[in-house]
Amino acid sequence: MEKTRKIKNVFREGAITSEMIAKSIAAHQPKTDIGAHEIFLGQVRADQIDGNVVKSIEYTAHEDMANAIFHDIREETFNKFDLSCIHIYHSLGNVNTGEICLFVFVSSAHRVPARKALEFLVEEIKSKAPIFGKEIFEDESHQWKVNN
Amino acid sequence: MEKTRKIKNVFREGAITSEMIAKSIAAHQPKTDIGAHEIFLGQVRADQIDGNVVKSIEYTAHEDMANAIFHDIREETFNKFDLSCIHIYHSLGNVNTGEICLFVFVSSAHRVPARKALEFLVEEIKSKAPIFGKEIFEDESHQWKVNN
Amino acid sequence: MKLYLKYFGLIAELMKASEIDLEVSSGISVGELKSNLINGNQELERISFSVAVNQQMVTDDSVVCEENDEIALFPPFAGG
Amino acid sequence: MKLYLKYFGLIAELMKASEIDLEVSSGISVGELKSNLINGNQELERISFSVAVNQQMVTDDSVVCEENDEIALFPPFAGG
Repeated sequence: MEKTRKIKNVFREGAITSEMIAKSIAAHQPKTDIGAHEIFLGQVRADQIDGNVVKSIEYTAHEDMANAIFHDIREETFNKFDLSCIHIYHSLGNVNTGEICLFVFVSSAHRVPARKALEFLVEEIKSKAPIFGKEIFEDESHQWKVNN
Repeated sequence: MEKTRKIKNVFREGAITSEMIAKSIAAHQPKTDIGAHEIFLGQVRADQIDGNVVKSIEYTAHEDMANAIFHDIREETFNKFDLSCIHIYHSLGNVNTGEICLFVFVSSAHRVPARKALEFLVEEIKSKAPIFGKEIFEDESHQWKVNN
Repeated sequence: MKLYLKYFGLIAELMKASEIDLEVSSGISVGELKSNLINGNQELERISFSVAVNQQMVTDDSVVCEENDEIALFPPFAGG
Repeated sequence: MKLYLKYFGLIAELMKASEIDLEVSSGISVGELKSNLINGNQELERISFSVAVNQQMVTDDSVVCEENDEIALFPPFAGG
């Protein structure tokens, strides 16, 4: 596996905005070999536990290691599927309910590779990236988020 | 199958802009039961045929029938998967290469229903919606697009 | 009786029209109508097209048309 | 020899620290280090945690630590 791509910083402080997503989409207009984009957005849910409602998640990560892992996941995905682009952004710090904490963006000439690559990426990210989420409730108590 | 939702107009004149997509994403922030969005974007490809390059696609449709079919597809998708929202927009008229002609947006509490619903929707739209695309080449000749 | 025909995409191009009123003998089936249209324009024969009657797809050529039906002729779909 | 420990999420909360230098006997394995840490803080026992040595996940407890290794202790991942 040849690694020519640089390790990028996946992390952004705070929520990922719809403006940032729009910018990212618009940046692909000159790439006229693309026929299909698939996007995953993770949004912070106001989960209720015993009447206590989540108001935000505070994300922390082993940033260097996570960026290296994101890089490897990206490289593996490029090798497995016929893609034009992959972009991944994840929040650090506080993200309120209703805001977006994960943005995964895959582009391909055709829809099937884009779809399969997006599924692969999201599952890999959820299982392999050393990222941690502290769910903060409205009464300021907290619990630690666990992926399933 | 109960039909309580109104038939919406899926069609938009010309390309679907990144601003419109951003607006649609931002409109879901108050819905704090959502944990995952999945988005499909169809982009017009500059396909080459015998050295002739596609510069745009001109879309036409049986609009009334297509809107009714989109409605049925949407209802069936809501019945099959546990979703919060479905939004579908398709272009009519001229869409240049690099521009977006189809925007399918699915939201759910969890990622798996959103993913499966998006796949179902896109395949249903491609196979069932009476929409037609005239691929216009740089030399003003044309051919008719066929889905596969 | 009168039928209200709608042509789309490549079919509209071949028929040089997108909408047309057509007088047919009553009791005509979708299959008979298709044959009549192909007889009138041989180019139609080389494309696969589908038919909707009053905005419902029809897969059975023996379906009988009724007065004022909307008959839509579709080339292969190409949405997205 | 000295190890450079990093704690994350719930583990940082339980250990009341996110980074710490730890003196250990040379030749210590990851498994022995984990036992030592659990002995020092019983609450660690009730959570499942994983370990990375120099940013590589380690699944084999018999791996031996070396001077100045970075040892990261991770609670279950929760990205996205």
